[in-house]
Amino acid sequence: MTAPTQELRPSRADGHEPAVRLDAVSKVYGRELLALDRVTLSVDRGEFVCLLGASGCGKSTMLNLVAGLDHATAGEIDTGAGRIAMMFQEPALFPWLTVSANIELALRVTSSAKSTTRRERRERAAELLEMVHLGGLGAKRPHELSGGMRQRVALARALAQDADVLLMDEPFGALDAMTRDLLHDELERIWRERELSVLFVTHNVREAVRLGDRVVLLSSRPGTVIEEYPITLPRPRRTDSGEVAGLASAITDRLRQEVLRHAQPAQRPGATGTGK
Amino acid sequence: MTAPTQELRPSRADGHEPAVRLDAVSKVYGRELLALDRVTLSVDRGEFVCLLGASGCGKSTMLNLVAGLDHATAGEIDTGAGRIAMMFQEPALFPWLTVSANIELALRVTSSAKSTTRRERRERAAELLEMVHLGGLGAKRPHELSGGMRQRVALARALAQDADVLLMDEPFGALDAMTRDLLHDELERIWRERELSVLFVTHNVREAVRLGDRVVLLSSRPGTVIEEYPITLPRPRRTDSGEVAGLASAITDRLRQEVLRHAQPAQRPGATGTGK
Amino acid sequence: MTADLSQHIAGLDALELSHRERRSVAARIWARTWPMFSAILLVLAIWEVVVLTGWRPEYVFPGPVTVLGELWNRLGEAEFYDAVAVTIRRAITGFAIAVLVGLVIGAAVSRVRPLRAAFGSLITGLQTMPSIAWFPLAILLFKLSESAILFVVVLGAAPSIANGLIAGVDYTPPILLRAGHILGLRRLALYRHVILPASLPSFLSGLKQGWAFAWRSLMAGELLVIIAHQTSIGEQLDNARELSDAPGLMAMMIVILVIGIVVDMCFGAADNALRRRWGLDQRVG
Amino acid sequence: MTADLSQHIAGLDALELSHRERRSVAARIWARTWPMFSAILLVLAIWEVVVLTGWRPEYVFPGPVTVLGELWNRLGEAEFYDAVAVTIRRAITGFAIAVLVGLVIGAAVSRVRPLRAAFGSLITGLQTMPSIAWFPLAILLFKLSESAILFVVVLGAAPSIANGLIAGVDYTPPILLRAGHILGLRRLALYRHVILPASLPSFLSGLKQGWAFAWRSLMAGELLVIIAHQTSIGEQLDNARELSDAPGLMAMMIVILVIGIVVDMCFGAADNALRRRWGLDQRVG
Amino acid sequence: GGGGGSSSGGGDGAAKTEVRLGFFPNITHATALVGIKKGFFAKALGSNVTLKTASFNAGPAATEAIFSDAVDATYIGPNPAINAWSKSKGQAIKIVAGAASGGVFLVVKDGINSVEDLKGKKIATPQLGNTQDVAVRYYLQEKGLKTDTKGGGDVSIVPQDNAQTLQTFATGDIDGAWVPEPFASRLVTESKGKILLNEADLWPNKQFVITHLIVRQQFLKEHPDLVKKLIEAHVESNAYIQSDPAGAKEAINAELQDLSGKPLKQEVLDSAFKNITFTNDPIASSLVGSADHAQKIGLLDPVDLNGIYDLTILNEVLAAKGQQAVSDK
Ligand SMILES: Nc1ncnc2c1ncn2[C@@H]1O[C@H](COP(=O)(O)OP(=O)(O)OP(=O)(O)O)[C@@H](O)[C@H]1O
Ligand SMILES: Nc1ncnc2c1ncn2[C@@H]1O[C@H](COP(=O)(O)OP(=O)(O)OP(=O)(O)O)[C@@H](O)[C@H]1O
Ligand SMILES: [Mg+2]
Ligand SMILES: [Mg+2]
Repeated sequence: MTAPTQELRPSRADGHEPAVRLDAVSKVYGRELLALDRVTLSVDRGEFVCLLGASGCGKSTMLNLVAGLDHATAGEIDTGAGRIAMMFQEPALFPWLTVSANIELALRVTSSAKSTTRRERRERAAELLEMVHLGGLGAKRPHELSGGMRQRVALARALAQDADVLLMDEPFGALDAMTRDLLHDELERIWRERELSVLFVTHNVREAVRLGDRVVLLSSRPGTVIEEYPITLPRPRRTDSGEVAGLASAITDRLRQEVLRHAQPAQRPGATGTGK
Repeated sequence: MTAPTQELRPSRADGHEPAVRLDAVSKVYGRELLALDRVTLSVDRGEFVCLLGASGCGKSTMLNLVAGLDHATAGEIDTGAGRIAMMFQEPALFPWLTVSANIELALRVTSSAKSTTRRERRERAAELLEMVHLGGLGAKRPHELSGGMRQRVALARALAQDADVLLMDEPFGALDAMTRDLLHDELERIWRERELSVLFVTHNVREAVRLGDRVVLLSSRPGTVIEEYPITLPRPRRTDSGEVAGLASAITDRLRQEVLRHAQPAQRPGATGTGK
Repeated sequence: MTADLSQHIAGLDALELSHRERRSVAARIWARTWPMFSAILLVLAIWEVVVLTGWRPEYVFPGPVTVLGELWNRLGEAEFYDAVAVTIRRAITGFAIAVLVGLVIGAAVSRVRPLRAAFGSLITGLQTMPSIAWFPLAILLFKLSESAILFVVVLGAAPSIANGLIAGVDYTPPILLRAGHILGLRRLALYRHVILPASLPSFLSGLKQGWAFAWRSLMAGELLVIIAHQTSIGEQLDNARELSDAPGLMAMMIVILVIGIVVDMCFGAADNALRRRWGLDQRVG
Repeated sequence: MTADLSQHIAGLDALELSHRERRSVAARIWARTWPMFSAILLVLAIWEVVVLTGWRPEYVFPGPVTVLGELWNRLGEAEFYDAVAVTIRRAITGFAIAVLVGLVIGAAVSRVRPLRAAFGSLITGLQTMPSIAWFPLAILLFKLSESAILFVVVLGAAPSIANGLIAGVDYTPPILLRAGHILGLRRLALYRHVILPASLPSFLSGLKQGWAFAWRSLMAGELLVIIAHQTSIGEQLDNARELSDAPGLMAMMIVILVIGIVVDMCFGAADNALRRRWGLDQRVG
Repeated sequence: GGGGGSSSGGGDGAAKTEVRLGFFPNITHATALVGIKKGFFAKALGSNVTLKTASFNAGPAATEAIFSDAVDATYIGPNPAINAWSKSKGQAIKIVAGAASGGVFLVVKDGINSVEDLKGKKIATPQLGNTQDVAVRYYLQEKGLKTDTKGGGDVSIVPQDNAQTLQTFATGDIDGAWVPEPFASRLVTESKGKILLNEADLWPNKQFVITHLIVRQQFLKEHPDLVKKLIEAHVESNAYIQSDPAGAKEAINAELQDLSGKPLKQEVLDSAFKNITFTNDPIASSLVGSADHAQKIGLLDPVDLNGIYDLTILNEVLAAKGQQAVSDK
């Protein structure tokens, strides 16, 4: 089931331009913290790629680079002409706007929606809120919501953008299993309908297998791609199905090795995992 | 395996005072949002209670009430004389302090540690950082850490407080499965050693079963206790063991019912889940 | 369930909310005003005691009775209200212009890097320039007109407002900037939808400081020229001083204080509204 | 792995970091100063052009050459340096006292609710009081001494500093307050370890505004008392105006501007350090 | 050279319809106060020209206004006039008439009975380098007492604003003051000061200028007719003050009440009024003498006051009224 990167890549680069392409991308923070080390990865159009990796291995960094929020220290990133939407690891809602207004702002900027009226936007925002099971809470302010509710608003806002590429950083981390399942279905539906390209960071291996066309494993600091798993299970998949569980446990094992390799030095005081 | 609240309670109230006791506690936000509805719950000394519930059902609210950060609208809360430590849903680190200083501040305030010197505190902070696998990162500032790393610093800070009652709000939400496993072990060890009473909020049912002496299920808005499961599996338990998985799936089913009950109205526009 | 719920809340209401409600009608106003009243009484008492000790002769340091009497006299004169009206009109006009100028300058300087390097520090430099230094230029540009006074007021207040905005921009949480950037907001749109609202608290405190600068500059500026028998607070204050009219001076100081306090309360109300909306009013315990 | 890593970073260094490094020695200073130099040149050029058009006679609106010549003359006189030294000493002393007073008042008012209700708005009220209104009181209290000047300066600056602190306290994120509370920090300790550092940005901007107030009050206050053998910037500025000495006035204005700019740069450096430490300097794109 | 400025904004040019006149709300400016209150200026200018008045609280603002073409003429003290003349190198203004003389006193507190007693005392003056400041320093120098511009020497000279002088004298922070009316009278009546010296005693004929009327040179050149009308009103006003002191005092207080909301106390007004002579003679000798003194004690760079006066119109007006001509020497 595990297939090394080399074998996989050629089969994907067969003709059409990928939606996102990272070519030997490295990122150094400050003077000496190497967060990403020559990462090469591409996401095809309409592909759903899940990113797995230990805490602090550089997943968020990678998403920031792809989104153009930060500059790579070396290497090249190409996102073509597609519009990019992103869900941050934190909800990052605007505290001065109501929940609905947060989403409306995204709708307003979206070029295709420029001509929409205010009322249309409000209705669309209400629909999106219904979709994330927050119907009727549009008038609340972000601080009046629970952690998971905020995360769902952020999801609604990202979906409101109507982008071609969707970057998601642990979007369902603060949700209970059931709400998560429901949102998996919604996300999959939208991904299909809109033919989105998705780069999806998660710590939940089952979630990755449930959603992804491909699961990419990053090593710990510095982050590099160590493994890619194409997921060929037929959709719709269920998180609690045996196949998903099986595949997930195989990936988990590989991940476990990786995390352990990194976690080891921490037991010995003095030897640190940073590039010092 | 499921046991209704009534049967369980008497067996627990047999003589000694609980560490935390909530008696018919209700919480109304603003004018009409009933977040908690007559919640009655107690955590014995040295007990590890896990709290499960849908997103937005009032778990964080409950922890805030217990911690004395907010006032209950009705009902009584008794936390005895024990010191309370809390890990918030967000890391809530002080951005102006280094990682180490954040932890040292907690050490400094702890009464038993009043007489410690600065150097001792620094060493202790370094130990705690090692424990959460962040050895050598003490000099960093919070904004230089990844989401999961910040969460672990918050954990270290909470543990540094040396409290009798530990309230944890999704403490491992942003961590990969492996790091999470390692930290489960650490937490269990410390809980035993210090005879902590823990109230632990999570969305990961397995995690709850892995760690808890008892798992409490909250219904959706308004939050009420709908079920309590004593977990009698022998320790040490393993998250991926069959027994844990079995018990977890039973609890998940019950939770699923509850979440579905709540999620339903959201499909019909107009009917909202708030108390409007 | 919904019915049950609202019933339950109604029950809680009876317990708690309505109690709070009742408090909010009379007692809350009282709770907000008694400290002020007692503070005023305290100050008056101390003042009277100092005067009674005979520390300084009454004509140099008059007691509260004299001063309040003088104030009462002035309150009885139509001229006083003219003065207040003239000064407040000038203050509001000047402040409004200063807000506009400050906003534009602050916006430009905070976001355009070369502008900031070029003029950033100049703003504080201008802020420290005493009003009298501008008088010759004001007269040169605007002759002896109301505009000359406004010029001095704007030069006094605009830097403060710009600085408030710049500080707000500088301390906008990067994550919100990133969120705005991802939403496709750029330049002006980013400014309008993210940076400006995020800077609001700091901008508000800049406005408050700007008001103080505007008012002080106005007090000085009103001495620059007295146009066709138009009296003003600044002029009356200076007259009282020129005439060594201690009770008159103190009466005018009280007037200025009261106006300042009223304005502060307006800013305070705006500030509280803002904090409530942002959820910053949740206090611990 | 560590060796490999540092090697790799060394490779990146060659590509990027060292490049950045090299920039930071000379080019970065240049990048920070050229806009300022061009701004100065631009201003001088516009000024000269306006003068050349003969808009106003030279004795009313002298050109840059005259003014800079006058400045140069003054720079050649020992008296000028005495004046600057005296004024700066007073400014620093007064400001230091004002910071202390402002801190204490701000801390008390921001946390003790009745105090706030009683005196909160008074702070802005005091801020709007023009310096001249305090002169009689200053002299009553301190006679004709340096302390009278400092009194005016402190009364000018302290409210601003207190207001900055109060604004900072009001906008402290509630989650940090809660975190502090949970850590067992109460009252003074909470203040010291959480509220004060969280308010630092706002406090810093209050300090900056306070400096401007202090300086302006000082310029006015220096006319209050002319103490034996001490000349001062405020006095020289006023003398230039009394003597209708336009070049002298403008030269002194330049001196005040330059001092203001230098002070702003100090605040700016503190501000940048703070923002870097807090991670607020990460900009987008 | 006519000021060099273009005739922008202010209404210079052929059809001038308003004259802008400045003055201070001050008893030494009684000529203006009475002239305005009694309508002498308005009457003289006729119905086609309106009078716009501006009151200043100090000399610099008046000078700035003259320089900036914001007023056409203003009443002003000798010092700002000299400054305006010297800073503009004789281009900005002309003195066209005198207004008042005298009314400056050295008031001291009890226990000081002679000049010798001033040693080691603090004496206030209104402003460093102004007429009174120069006068006191020159006087002390003549009497062998040293002073310097920084408050040192045998007698400490403290330049401060007159209002502050009232306060500091009352609280005993200063021992005396060399001040003009009405402050001299106020020090006497309110703070029990006593007059040690009348400055008039130091001048020939006991006359020295305290207020005069200056006009912009350009205005003078372009509208000599209007200047003449102003001077006619000025002369009429002074004549009225001399002929009907009671009515003049009433007018003065009424105008002060209008301007600053507070009239002078009757006793202060009486005493001050008595001490000032309202005269059309600019007493040129005292201006030159004062400048000379200022140069001698190092407070003024050498300045050539030749040409600062243009009294031809005044003398025309006086001649028409059958009065004696005044001299600019
Ligand atoms: N702004 C920054 N400055 C300095 N170092 C940073 C910065 N942001 C991230 N890092 C470092 O880069 C590494 C990768 O961080 P990143 O946030 O990408 O991790 P992550 O994979 O998203 O982890 P997590 O799963 O915990 O969110 C970490 O070691 C972190 O300390
Ligand atoms: N400060 C507040 N003001 C108003 N309503 C609030 C506030 N805090 C929470 N609520 C509401 O109370 C309810 C419970 O919130 P709480 O944060 O306790 O949920 P939670 O169980 O922690 O959810 P999650 O798992 O998503 O964190 C939610 O409906 C939320 O909207
Ligand atoms: Mg991350
Ligand atoms: Mg929560």
